[in-house]
Amino acid sequence: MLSEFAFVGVLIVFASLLPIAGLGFAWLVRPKKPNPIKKSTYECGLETIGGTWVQFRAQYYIFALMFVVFDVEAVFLLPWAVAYDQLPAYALIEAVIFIAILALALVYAWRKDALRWS
Amino acid sequence: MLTNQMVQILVFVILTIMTLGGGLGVVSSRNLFHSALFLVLSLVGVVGYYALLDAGFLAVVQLLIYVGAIAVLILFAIMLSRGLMARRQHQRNEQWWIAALVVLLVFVVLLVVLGQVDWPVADEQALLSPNVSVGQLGQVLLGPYMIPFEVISVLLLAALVGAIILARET
Amino acid sequence: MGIPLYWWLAVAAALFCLGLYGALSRKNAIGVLLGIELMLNAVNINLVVFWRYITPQALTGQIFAMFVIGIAAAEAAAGLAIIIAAYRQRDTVVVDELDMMHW
Amino acid sequence: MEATISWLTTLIPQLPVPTARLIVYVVYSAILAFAAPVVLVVAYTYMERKVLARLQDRIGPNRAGPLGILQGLADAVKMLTKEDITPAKADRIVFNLAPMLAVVAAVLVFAVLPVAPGVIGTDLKVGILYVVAIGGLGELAALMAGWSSNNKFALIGAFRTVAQLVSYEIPIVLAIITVVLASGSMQLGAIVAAQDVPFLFTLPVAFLIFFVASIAEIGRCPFDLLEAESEIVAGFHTEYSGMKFAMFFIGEYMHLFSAAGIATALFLGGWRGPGAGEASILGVLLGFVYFLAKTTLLVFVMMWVRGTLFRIRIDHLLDFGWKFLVPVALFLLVAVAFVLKVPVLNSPTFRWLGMLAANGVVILVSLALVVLAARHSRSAALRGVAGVDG
Repeated sequence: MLSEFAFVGVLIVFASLLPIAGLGFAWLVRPKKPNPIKKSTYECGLETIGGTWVQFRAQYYIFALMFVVFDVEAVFLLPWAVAYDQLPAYALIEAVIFIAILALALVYAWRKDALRWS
Repeated sequence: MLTNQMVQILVFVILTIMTLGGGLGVVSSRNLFHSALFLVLSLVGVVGYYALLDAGFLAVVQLLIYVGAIAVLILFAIMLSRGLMARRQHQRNEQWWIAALVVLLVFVVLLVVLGQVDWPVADEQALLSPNVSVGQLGQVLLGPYMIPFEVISVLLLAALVGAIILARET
Repeated sequence: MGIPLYWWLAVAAALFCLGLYGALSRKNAIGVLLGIELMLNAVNINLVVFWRYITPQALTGQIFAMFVIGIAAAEAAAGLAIIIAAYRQRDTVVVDELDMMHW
Repeated sequence: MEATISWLTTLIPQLPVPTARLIVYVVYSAILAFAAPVVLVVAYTYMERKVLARLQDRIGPNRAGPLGILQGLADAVKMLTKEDITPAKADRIVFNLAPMLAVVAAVLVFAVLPVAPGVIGTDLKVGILYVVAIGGLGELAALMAGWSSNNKFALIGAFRTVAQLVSYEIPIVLAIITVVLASGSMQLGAIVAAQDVPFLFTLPVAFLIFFVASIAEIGRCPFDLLEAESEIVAGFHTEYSGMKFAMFFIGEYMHLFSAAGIATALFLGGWRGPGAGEASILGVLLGFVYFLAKTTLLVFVMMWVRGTLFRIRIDHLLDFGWKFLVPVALFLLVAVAFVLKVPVLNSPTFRWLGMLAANGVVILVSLALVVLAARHSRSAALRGVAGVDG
């Protein structure tokens, strides 16, 4: 009994050989003449002022949050969608309730302006 | 000649190195961002475990939710709390060695206890053909587990509402 | 399955203990959360292993693992939001310094 | 794949089946991981330049070889011989891992792409969810690249890229659930087999949502904010040069192909067409030709879009995803689920017509709502102006 993922395993090995081969070959043929100016951080030729860790807006986090919630809901909807033809009619109602609660989350975020990029 | 069992054991060993090595990185790395990346490594190992255990749907769900969603959320949160990265502070609290002792004790006890239990392993025939498809999962999810199924969406709604209230800039 | 059940249980126990150590020893709240994620995963491995070895015809193990993953997502979302809010209020995420609950 | 394995074992009878399987897997993996990326990148960059040039009334590459056909080769040599700079302040290990992860993630999608009848790496039972899940590794690569560069532009670029990717993944997943609902399977082979009438005709709204969101997922114009040179230099790969930059570039073009390929499998009937089938070598080849033709057509449309539309602003981009695509996709999902449970629609033809009708209703209702909302906001704006004047 061989897992259906066996091919994915073989492919991972080969897929990681591709960048290794590419980078390795480039390492052989490319010029290597580093100097401090080349290795400085790119900022239109000027040195970076202050640290890289400027304060980011929590807005980014809210989008990631919405994504996590919808992703989990999608994972629970997929078995429903696969089994849908074998399920009795009330499965539609169950799923509609599920999706309605999901839509409620979207409406809440929308009303609270959490989705606005200001 | 490679037998099926040898391949399975080889894969198991590689995945264990990934999972436990990643876990070790999570708790020992001084840089939080590296910690989170080690967590991803560990979780990808768990994806492999599920694939090896013939739980294909769970393997992909683990990859989607943990690696694709939760890990991104954690990395965002780390980047949002800016000063953490720059400050090279101690990552361990003062009681870490007590924690280490306790955890070591727990581990030894677990190993001994798990070894003594006589697990009611299913018979050979049942082990060969684990009989679970995504369609069956769906039927059970909308049948006997209907209430938890709906509750999950309520839970997620609650988590979202709470998190938006907390994380919004006022 | 070519792998003894005990190996799986030992690996899950090791992962759980690593997570426990992380959750107990980290100063940083996000570090604590990472440890908790490891522990949840160890539990999930056990659920799937028990399904595979002991009740391969029943679906309970997989369904439970799915619920655990869903709950872990909700936990991470809310937990990280609390950490971000605490960071904004107190400019720290060191657990020992976050003591606004006991006044 | 199974057909090839049994063919190999009949060709060399003393070959055990596991060994034959390993040989077939290794050969197909090598094709997917080495030949396919090189051919795809060379062919599609050439095509893109030519198409864009025509759209802009130019000629495009015409120096290297006849009709500039060797331009891709010239670029490859240039990439290889470029100096590769790692910034002094970068986190070296993560900085080097990020481009590798980007390429690996792009290759892994190919494993479940049904390119011809019976030719698919592994027809996973959860194939389409696997494609979405692998996409998450791309987000991770972007975050790793942006963080490890230790550069503000790269970091902001990574943030924006990931915000965009996660926002458009949801409409994609919802459109996929609609297709799964209609075909009753997540297996790509089964989804192709279910399309006696391609889902493009029975679920056109799902196709549009999927296609538009796919363009955003691969970060092409009009959703190419991450390469907004005037704002954030070159996005998360600002600090990358030489071969490491080429890795991101290769990954991007492979994503272009796999996005079009998945759309073909989900909505255009995959390799299906007159004469294609698993029975004969000719049928398989014909199927491969149909698949390539349909996929290239979709790629062409994406290039056409790039040559025609302008870049949209990030707030509009996120609004479009969350406030338009997601609600429409949810509505569509419910409408299609409803139609499939109507008892009268039991025969296949009625099922298709019913789904089409559901799509029509969704289009009409959402357009009406958009028009109403636009009118509302316009009159609100007018009232605001009048208030200031009065």
